[in-house]
Amino acid sequence: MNEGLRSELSKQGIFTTTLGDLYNWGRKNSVWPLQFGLACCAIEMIATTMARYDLARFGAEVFRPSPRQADLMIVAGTVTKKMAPQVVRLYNQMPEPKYVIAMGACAISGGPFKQGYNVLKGIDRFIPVDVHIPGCPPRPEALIHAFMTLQKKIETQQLTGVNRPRHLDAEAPSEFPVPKFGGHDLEPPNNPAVWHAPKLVREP
Amino acid sequence: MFMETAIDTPESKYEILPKTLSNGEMDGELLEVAMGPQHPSTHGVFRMDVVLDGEKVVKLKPVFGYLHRNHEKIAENTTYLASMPYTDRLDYLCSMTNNWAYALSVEKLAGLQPPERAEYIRIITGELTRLVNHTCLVGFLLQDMGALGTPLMYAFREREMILDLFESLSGSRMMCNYMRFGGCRVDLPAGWLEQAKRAVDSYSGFLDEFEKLLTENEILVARTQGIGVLPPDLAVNASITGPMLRASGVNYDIRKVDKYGIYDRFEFRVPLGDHGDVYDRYMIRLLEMRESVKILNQALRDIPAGPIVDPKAKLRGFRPKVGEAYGRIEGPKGELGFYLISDGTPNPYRYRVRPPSLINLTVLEDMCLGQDVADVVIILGSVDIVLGEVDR
Amino acid sequence: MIIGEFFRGLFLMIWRVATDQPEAKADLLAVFPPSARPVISAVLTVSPIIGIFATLFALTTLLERKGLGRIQNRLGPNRVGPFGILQPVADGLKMLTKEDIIPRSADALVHFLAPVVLAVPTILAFAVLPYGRNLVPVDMDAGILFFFAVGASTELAIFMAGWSSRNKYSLLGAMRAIAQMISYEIPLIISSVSVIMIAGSLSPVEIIAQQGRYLAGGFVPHWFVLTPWGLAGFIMFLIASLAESNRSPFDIPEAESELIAGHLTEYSGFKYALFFMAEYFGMFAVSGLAVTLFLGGWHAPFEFLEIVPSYVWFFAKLMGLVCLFIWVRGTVPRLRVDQLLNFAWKFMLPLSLLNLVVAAVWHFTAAWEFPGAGLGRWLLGAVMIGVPYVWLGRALSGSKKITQRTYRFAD
Amino acid sequence: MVMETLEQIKARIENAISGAKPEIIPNESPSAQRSLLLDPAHAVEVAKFLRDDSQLRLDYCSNVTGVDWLDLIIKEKVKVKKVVEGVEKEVEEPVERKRPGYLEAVYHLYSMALKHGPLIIRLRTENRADKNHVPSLTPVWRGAEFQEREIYDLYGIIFDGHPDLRRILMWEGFADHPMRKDYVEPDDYEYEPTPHDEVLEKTKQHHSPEPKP
Repeated sequence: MNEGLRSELSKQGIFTTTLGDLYNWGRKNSVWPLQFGLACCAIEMIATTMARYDLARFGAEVFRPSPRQADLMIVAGTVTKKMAPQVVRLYNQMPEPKYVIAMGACAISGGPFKQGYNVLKGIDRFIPVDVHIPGCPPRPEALIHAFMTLQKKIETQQLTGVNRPRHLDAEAPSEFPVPKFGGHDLEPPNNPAVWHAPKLVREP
Repeated sequence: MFMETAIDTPESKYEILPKTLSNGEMDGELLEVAMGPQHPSTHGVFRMDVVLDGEKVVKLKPVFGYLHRNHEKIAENTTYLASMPYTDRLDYLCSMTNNWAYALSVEKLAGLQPPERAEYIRIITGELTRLVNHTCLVGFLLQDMGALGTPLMYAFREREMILDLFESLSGSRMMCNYMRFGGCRVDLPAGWLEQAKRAVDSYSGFLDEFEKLLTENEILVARTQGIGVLPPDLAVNASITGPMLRASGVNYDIRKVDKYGIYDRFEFRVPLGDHGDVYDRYMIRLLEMRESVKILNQALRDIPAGPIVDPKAKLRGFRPKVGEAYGRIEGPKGELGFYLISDGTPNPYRYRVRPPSLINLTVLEDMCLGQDVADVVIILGSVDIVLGEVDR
Repeated sequence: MIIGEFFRGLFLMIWRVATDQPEAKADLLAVFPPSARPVISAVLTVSPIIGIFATLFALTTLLERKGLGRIQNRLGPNRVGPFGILQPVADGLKMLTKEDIIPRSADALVHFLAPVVLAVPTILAFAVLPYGRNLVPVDMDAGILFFFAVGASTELAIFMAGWSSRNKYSLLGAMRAIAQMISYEIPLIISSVSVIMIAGSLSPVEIIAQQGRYLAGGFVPHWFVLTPWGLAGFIMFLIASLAESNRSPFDIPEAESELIAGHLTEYSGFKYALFFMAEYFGMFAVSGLAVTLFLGGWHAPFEFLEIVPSYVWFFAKLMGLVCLFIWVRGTVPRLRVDQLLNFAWKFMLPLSLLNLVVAAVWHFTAAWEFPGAGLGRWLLGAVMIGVPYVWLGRALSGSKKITQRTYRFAD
Repeated sequence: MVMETLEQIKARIENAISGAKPEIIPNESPSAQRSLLLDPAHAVEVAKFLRDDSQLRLDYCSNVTGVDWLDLIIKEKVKVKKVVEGVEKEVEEPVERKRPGYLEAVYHLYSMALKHGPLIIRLRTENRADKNHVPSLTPVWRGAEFQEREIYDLYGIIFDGHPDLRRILMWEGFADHPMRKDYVEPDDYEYEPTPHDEVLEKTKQHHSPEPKP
């Protein structure tokens, strides 16, 4: 059914939907986050669920303490090298479909603590991230915006074809290797399947 | 037995320990549980390796470092002023007092004296921070006790009002980066004092409401009284500070002892507990909030006009003389100190944070032994830790 | 022809149900051959029950989230459909399509069976509740006994879940659940025994029939909750049923801040949804029983309101109790395991046994005929249960040295 | 209450504990917080004395920290007698003296009973490599427990007599002591948006410059 026919029908009071749209609608409106905070941003994440900002309006106040029941991991704060394996493991323990929001500068890139010897320079070195929120820490409104961005992303996903989401692609991995503690650094320091160093373009 | 093989978490030490009777025979098994680093009640990324006999705790070892983000190393590689925003992120619930402690230490090191108005602003923002911290702590404590968010929601509602004040003052809700060596960054915006007065005036009403909801709740009383008792001599020897120390009955408040800033001008009392259990720690914080409201009322009444920065202080090329200084304040969580060694360069040679949260955890095992798992959670909650400060 | 008969029967059935008439299914069943009638009859009975309670479950989750939101002065879900009414649908869709994980080291069979074993008895318990005048799925003489018998098997399911997950938190949760549910089963049953004694019947229909009279010109219903033993029994029944359905402040088996999610820690997707549903179904069932035993079942509060269809009253009372549960959940912190068990064995059990004596006294003083006898009976019962309540409460809290404290101040 | 001066305390320590040789470390900065250097052999005894002495009662060990002092080359001019052109003369000559590096543990002591302080005591190791032992003061003040563990973790000072000396912040199996001044970080600067000199050098090792068309 094409878009024109569908809008014509809806004008007549007949709503049509496809199974895929229904699936996306269900996923989009019931994103339960994992109750998981790392650092400063976690407080703003909590503030987002509180009375003034009320993430519950989107049906997302069901913070699940167990990764098995969660859909969304909000990586809120600095991921240290000591914590990174646990973060990856938690991600692996979540059932598909699962999403990741990297909240705050630290989770994106190490942020202000980038120079630290124990700071992972961005969680996207190990797991795929759906939405990045800049800020240190981002305001609750920014988290809500990221949440809505994620909803939009889910809504527009094609369930078949090359652009289908990762969890519907049998080839794509659902679990990612957990890094090990080495003598000086994590081993490996990043997951090359997920992340590669950006190209350095600098004026001479 | 069915628990012998480990779950696929190589890092956690899931193992069965033999439990021996007095005659040396094996009797049952002890259960070792790693609570954390991701656990709803550990207030961040903190791990407790707990050995349980049934539900009773027989051993508890805290494991730190999951948020060790090298604050001290970074600070030693940058200028004095550039560390100021990092101090915000130490104890991320109370950035103002962190700023204050750092500014105080540098002022000691460099011999600066903030002007009167700046001292007043520091006291106002510092006490507001104490209100924020204690309110949130009580909310989190009740959350740990299973009150499903309602007290926390009320606490955060009040927190937002104070955060509005901080935001209009410094431009940021949580990470204020407001104080400077020898004063404060900007002067109060127009109308700020009136807004602050309104917030402070409504706060006693909120505290009454909060106490009505909680303090005499029978379940709260039954869950907290006699739990996690900390005797005063152990508290002193283990360098416990802040409300936790005073709940054990030791009269030591740095605002009174050091009289830093201009605290000697204000009239306030230091509440002391007699039992040193979770209930006392909870009550001491509530009483401290009432005293803070008193201080705030006096400060908001008396604040003079004038400059806000010491004219001697300079932002560029700030190089303190060779030497060292240790400055400390009574932070909401306890003694927050900064130890600085200067070698005459723009960067500190040694920069050290004395974290109250970490040191208050020294006695965690002592308080938890013999208690239930459910008690461990609220004892930890009553210690009041923020992992940013514990691990730095 | 047959189709016409079928629709006529269907229409008559709906009409009779809606207007409280007996033998609602008769015309519809007559369409079918006699050999098929028992099966068709069962389907006709079961499907509305499951449908209605599933809808009620969805609405209650929304009501709970909205209600908790209002208690915590925020809005609650409001983006999906008008007023967020479609939120449970979205949640359900997502749960159904979520990946189902069985941990590598778990006992796969038991892990799979546990939610089924939990869901079946909670639905079975609905069979004996009278939902309205002439609306009882199975009119069993020993209905109450059946209810408690099937209700008891939920403990097994929870233990299966906790044990098979091979997770330490799950195991601790399961242990707690067993201790808690077995302890509270006893006051739950004993507090309903007083009703059975007075009514002299184990049949829910008979118990409701005995509460169908009105006093004082139709303005005071003859509900058991309005007697001293009934009131005490009702309160104890409510407390015990909170514990039975693992609701706050007795949500110890799945204590979020202590045991992650207790026995549910390793469950994901649809199995988790089943657990979730069974928990709510259990709450409905036990509230339904409370309505039946103490609140006069489907009878209206005032005689002139009996014209309103009876099932409306039943579900109104049921939802009232559910709202009470939500209110409690939003207000109080959680108890500790030992306190919970102490409360069950040292406080609830003696009081509920004593309540039996009070009920017996009530029964034997029915023959009193001096002026003010009714009030005298009432006061006698109230004193008999009230004085031990106060005494026991003091004695127990006194032993724990819980005191009012004063604080010193240093200047 | 005002504490005794550092000189008085030093004299009393020397009186009370034979063989203890505390040394006053000056501090020229406006804070004027001078400190007392203790010799490791008597440190625990001195610490007990400081804690239990009725006039000091330093029962509260507030802050314990490590400091890393690198090898230092001190340039100074020394007058030497030299035969210059047959005449013995006194000539100033630049001499480079090498002060070997050491690690230091600094304790800030206060008194909760008498409400005074701080008294700062320091313990030094002999060098930064192998002779890095100092006695632990945790048996005297339990508050030092985690902080000494932290110093062990980050600086590599070994505290003899510490009840539970393990790494606290870094993971078990981590090889380095990252707060030392000569610690080299693992090189994972793949890119850096703000070009610091040092970082630019590092990035050059990873990236060849873009080929010019």
